[in-house]
Amino acid sequence: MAGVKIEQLSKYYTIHNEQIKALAEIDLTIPDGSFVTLVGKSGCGKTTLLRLLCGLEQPSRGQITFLDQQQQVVQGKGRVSIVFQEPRLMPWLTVEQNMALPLFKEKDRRRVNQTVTHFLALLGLKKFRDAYPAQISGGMAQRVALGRTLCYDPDVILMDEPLGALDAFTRKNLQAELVDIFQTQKKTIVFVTHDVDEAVFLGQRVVILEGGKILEDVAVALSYPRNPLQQEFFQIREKILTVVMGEKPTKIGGYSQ
Amino acid sequence: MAGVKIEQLSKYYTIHNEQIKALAEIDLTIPDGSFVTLVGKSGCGKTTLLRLLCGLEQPSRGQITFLDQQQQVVQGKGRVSIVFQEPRLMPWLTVEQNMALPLFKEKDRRRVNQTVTHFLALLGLKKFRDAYPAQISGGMAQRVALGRTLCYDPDVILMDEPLGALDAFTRKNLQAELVDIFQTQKKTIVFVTHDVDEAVFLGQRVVILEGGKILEDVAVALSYPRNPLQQEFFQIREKILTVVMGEKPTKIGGYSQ
Amino acid sequence: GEKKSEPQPQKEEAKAPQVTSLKISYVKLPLNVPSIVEKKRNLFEEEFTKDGIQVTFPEITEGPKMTAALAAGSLDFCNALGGTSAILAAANGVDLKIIGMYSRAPKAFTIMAKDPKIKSVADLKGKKVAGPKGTILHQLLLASLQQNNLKTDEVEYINMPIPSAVSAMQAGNVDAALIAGPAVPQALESGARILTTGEGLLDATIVIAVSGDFLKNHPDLVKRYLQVHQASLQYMQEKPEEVYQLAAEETGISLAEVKQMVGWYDFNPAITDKDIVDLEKTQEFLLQNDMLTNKIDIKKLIADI
Amino acid sequence: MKQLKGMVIPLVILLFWIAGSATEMINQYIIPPPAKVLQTAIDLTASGVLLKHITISLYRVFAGFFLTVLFAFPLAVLVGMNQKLEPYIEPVLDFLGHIPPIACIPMLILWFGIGETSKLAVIILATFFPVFLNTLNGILSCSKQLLEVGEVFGFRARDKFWRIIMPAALPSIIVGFRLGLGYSWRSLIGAELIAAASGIGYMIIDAEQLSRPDIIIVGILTIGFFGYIIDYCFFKLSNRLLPWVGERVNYGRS
Amino acid sequence: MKQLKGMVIPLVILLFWIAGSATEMINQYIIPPPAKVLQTAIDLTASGVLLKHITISLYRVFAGFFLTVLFAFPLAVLVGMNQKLEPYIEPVLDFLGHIPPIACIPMLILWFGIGETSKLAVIILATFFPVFLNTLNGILSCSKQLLEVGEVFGFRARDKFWRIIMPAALPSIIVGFRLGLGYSWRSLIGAELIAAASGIGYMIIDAEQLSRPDIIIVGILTIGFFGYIIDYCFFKLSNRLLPWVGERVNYGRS
Ligand SMILES: Nc1ncnc2c1ncn2[C@@H]1O[C@H](COP(=O)(O)OP(=O)(O)OP(=O)(O)O)[C@@H](O)[C@H]1O
Ligand SMILES: Nc1ncnc2c1ncn2[C@@H]1O[C@H](COP(=O)(O)OP(=O)(O)OP(=O)(O)O)[C@@H](O)[C@H]1O
Ligand SMILES: [Mg+2]
Ligand SMILES: [Mg+2]
Repeated sequence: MAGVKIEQLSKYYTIHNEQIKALAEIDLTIPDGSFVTLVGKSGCGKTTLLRLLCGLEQPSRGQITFLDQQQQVVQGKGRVSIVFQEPRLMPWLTVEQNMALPLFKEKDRRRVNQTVTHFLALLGLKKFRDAYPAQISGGMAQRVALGRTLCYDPDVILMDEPLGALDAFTRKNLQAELVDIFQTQKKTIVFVTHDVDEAVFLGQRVVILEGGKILEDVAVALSYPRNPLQQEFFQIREKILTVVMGEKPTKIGGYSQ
Repeated sequence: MAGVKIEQLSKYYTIHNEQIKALAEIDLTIPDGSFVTLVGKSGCGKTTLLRLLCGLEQPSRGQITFLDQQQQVVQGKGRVSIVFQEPRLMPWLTVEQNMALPLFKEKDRRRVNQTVTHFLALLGLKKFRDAYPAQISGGMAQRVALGRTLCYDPDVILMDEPLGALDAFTRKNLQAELVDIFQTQKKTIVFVTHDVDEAVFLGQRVVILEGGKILEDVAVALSYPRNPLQQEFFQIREKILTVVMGEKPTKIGGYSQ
Repeated sequence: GEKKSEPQPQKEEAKAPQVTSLKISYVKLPLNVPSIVEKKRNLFEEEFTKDGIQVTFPEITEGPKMTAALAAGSLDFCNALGGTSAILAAANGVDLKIIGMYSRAPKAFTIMAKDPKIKSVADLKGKKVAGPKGTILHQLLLASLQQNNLKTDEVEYINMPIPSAVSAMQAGNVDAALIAGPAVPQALESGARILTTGEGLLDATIVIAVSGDFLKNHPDLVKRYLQVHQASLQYMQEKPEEVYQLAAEETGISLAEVKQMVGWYDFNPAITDKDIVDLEKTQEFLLQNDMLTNKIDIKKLIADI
Repeated sequence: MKQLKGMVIPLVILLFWIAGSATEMINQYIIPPPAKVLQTAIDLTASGVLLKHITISLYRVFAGFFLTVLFAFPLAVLVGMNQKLEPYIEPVLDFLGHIPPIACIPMLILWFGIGETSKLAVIILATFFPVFLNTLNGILSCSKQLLEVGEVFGFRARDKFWRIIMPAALPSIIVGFRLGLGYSWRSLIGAELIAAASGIGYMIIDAEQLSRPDIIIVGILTIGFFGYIIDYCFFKLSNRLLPWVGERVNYGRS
Repeated sequence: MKQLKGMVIPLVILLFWIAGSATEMINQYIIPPPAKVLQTAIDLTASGVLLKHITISLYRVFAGFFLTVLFAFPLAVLVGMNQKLEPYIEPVLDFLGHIPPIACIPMLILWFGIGETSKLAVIILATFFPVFLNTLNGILSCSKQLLEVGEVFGFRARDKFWRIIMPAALPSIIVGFRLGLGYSWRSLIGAELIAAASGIGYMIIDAEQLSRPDIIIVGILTIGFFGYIIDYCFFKLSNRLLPWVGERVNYGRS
């Protein structure tokens, strides 16, 4: 288990000789066992932040520290893992083998099998356990990728739009499952989404990014399971939408959602 | 310009010796110049239908006919193109080159440049015209893929969740742009989405698929631009959600959206 | 030689196709002075270009390749073809005729050893000897063994090309090597010694051969060819110093060594009875060692010009 | 069916050969008529000579190829995984990659003697580069996206290699191995120039020296035949063991 | 800097050579001391002999390689694009791929004479397969996903080939070309066995017959050096012309 402390974190890229500030001096503390959702416009740096958190990129400036429950610095990055924005399945492994991939070190194959079967059922993929990635639909692939990380069972789970390609029905189911996993296993979760409803439904805090900076950090002080028809839920949602959409949300597309 | 007539269309796949009916005897007529949205659970056959329509797969049974405005059969498949569910950009081409790819036959490079620049601006990608696919975010890649097909300017545009990876703000903008393109250029559009709001906002008809069959074909008799806060909009949306979510939508995840 | 574009009047034998080019193999080693003179002094060109015949000197040095090229029509004259190669090719169906002797050089073919304990061929009993199979050198080994009352299987013979054999001897992998040509002085310098040469054992005949077809169709050209060959021998006699210099330049062998080595060679082109006997001995050697299955009449192989 | 299609071109060539020989259009000495070659093939087979030669050559090809893989494969993995090593090793290998092994035979004899070692050295020199370069290319071409998956699941370099890079690089590696096998066979002639008394390469060299083109052709056909058979088995085996390789074109959609 | 690193191993070898020669640990007659080889190299360069040989060999390597590409590349494209042809052509090529070109020299002489044609034929036979197989593999490995993109934009086979398959297959193709270039150089000895009077392969064969190991070593070093330089230029050029190839590992995220 681990919390994360992000200090003055910046990441610059160069595209065609022009510098892009993907992240600019971000300060953020994610306590151990908390559920943070990240929202923001396309290209605002959400993926970059997650990639820095799980060590796939090195910060241009600033630092990331992992803290345990006693607020002690954890050496290394602890067990942090990510659900990528794309499924990234191994084309040569079946759905089942892809999900079992992170557990390759586990000697007890029966336990691996149990875990995998559990998540296959949870994700509605039981019928497709022997299918290859080329044989499943986009939404199924995304679920396999999610299942793979859940099988790995890291302390800090980063998720980059894990439910983005799913229909309303499947999505609702899985949101509920995620809340359940969070509550029973006390994980630290950072969850990127474009769906503000989803962000408010899941997160204890909703962090809004814009142009590589934190625009706002909205606490969602509602108990799980939440009800979107509730007044407070609706208010928080409206507030976030106003921030995300800019000053005059109603003008765009003719409606404010 | 062309309409599409789908008769008794079936598509079977075999996964690990088991037959999967991805599409089962679908009948559907999409008149020339109409905007149809497709919704349905993950794995219900939406992508398969689009792939059959643009000729990437051959039907196991049934047939697809393209009709012109006089209801005459068009030989071949006419100019049908698709925005894939994944961006599928050429990694060796820049954003600009990727968008210009379908126009490679066009001799007049100035016109190509104009078209590309037009869509780059429309999609908010002007700053990234020289970036390679590996240098842009997931949502940007999706926009490039959309732009590429728009540059190609086919008569029938198939879109497989083209706005799925976009934030609310960008999505609203592009929805409005699509409606504009549809209205001014009289395209035939088949649009797959998971967002029921989006489906109702865009389509003249919303076709609901389930297990490879058409569950319901809901007409949306509202004029563009539509207002989601309108009573009729809300009713159609509720109706579709009830069909998609099954009998008891309120039980799942604790709320009905 | 330069190319002549204007058509040449046909002088003889209307039925035979007109000859526009002559391809004469060029083998400068072990020390083929006549060939060097012929090529360097353009003797063939002088003779033939006036008839519109272009002369080329492809460097095909290996006997089997030379006979293959002859059979393929890519070569007209084998100027310096080992007796063994000539017999093997003819016996296996290549239509070739021996029109003269190129050289006899028993001294140029040697068995060498580096190990000081080996003093004579007789000491080779139970030792390893390396050299190219089916050649004069191989024949020399067997003949010398016979002379020393050793049986063929009392030495371990290993088939390899001369350079590899030298290398193997230097590295101590074999006890003796069958060596000819410029490798001999080189090996001597490195401390190896000659156990025996071909002298008294065999003549090491090298022949001049032509394709049978060519001889039938153009006997006059063959005659003129031999005249040029004679002329080069003549020149050798007249201006030895110049010729040795030429040979040293062409082969990279030092002048002193050229002078020493040239004495080993008898370049008289006339085919003597002794030559025929030697060729027959060679055929016998091939037959005995299962390298040849069908015997041919050597005399029929020789064309009297 | 597929095998039958493969026979079309050889049969056409055979027909030309028969016709050419019958009409004496083909030089009988260099390419003897099929009947004679067949007779020679039967004789060599009946006397067991061909079997003896092919057995020893098969051993050499396998041993040489196996040793090549033993050197080239780990080296490619090393260079591919630690790209810091590349500037040290690449130029040397690149230099060596152009040198004709036959030119080095005297040196090989000096170092390795005239036994099997030198012969294997020639085979290794001839076979090394396809195996090395194709393996390296396969490793370097592995999708960074998939490697990152390994990274975030705490894979060590070894795990990444076996579970991600290898399966992804396999098509390339197999091409390298097939090319390598081909060049192992080709190098037999060079290898068996070194003091050999048997082997199919030796048989060909010997036949050349003895002006026996029929034996040369039997030798060439034998090499081609065995090479093809082994390659075919290798291909089938790799498809069996690694079912996804044969269908790699289907990956696309994942 | 990178170039300097590449010199480390050669320098170590040179040191061993110098030390080995000085202490007479290395047989002087097979591997002459560096000083002697250097002297020979200087002599051969000064007299222009080396230049003459390398020029003609360069021409042969380039011509042979060019012709190989001219045959192998379109054939690979043909087989790769029309997979119906594969069962007819593959077995034949596979068969041929194992045959030592040197064994075929008499036949080549029969068909092509003893001029440049036969020499080029030897080079082509030695070079064909890496170019063919790697190109084919590159083409067959092209992602079906990207090909479908071409399909839906109405690309004809030709457009697909040039705009999708080629760029995707380039890393493989370049490996094939590099291997092919290497084997072109290696086959020089075999090629220049056929009635050559010049060329670096001829120089080596000749030196071997003259027992001049110093010249052999100069020849080997020359081949290695020119081979390396050409390969280096080829590599740089392909990176320059096709900037994305050098950075292919970065594609991953697209
Ligand atoms: N190439 C294939 N081989 C085997 N089965 C396939 C193949 N393509 C699709 N299928 C199967 O067909 C069914 C429908 O897939 P499709 O991709 O059309 O779903 P979808 O409606 O697009 O789902 P999603 O919303 O998740 O993208 C799935 O069960 C899938 O496993
Ligand atoms: N490897 C890279 N090289 C150059 N620029 C990059 C790279 N990765 C990301 N960027 C840039 O960094 C910025 C942020 O990208 P990021 O992927 O974090 O966006 P995002 O918030 O995840 O967007 P989306 O919602 O579209 O996925 C973008 O402008 C992108 O172009
Ligand atoms: Mg992102
Ligand atoms: Mg889909």
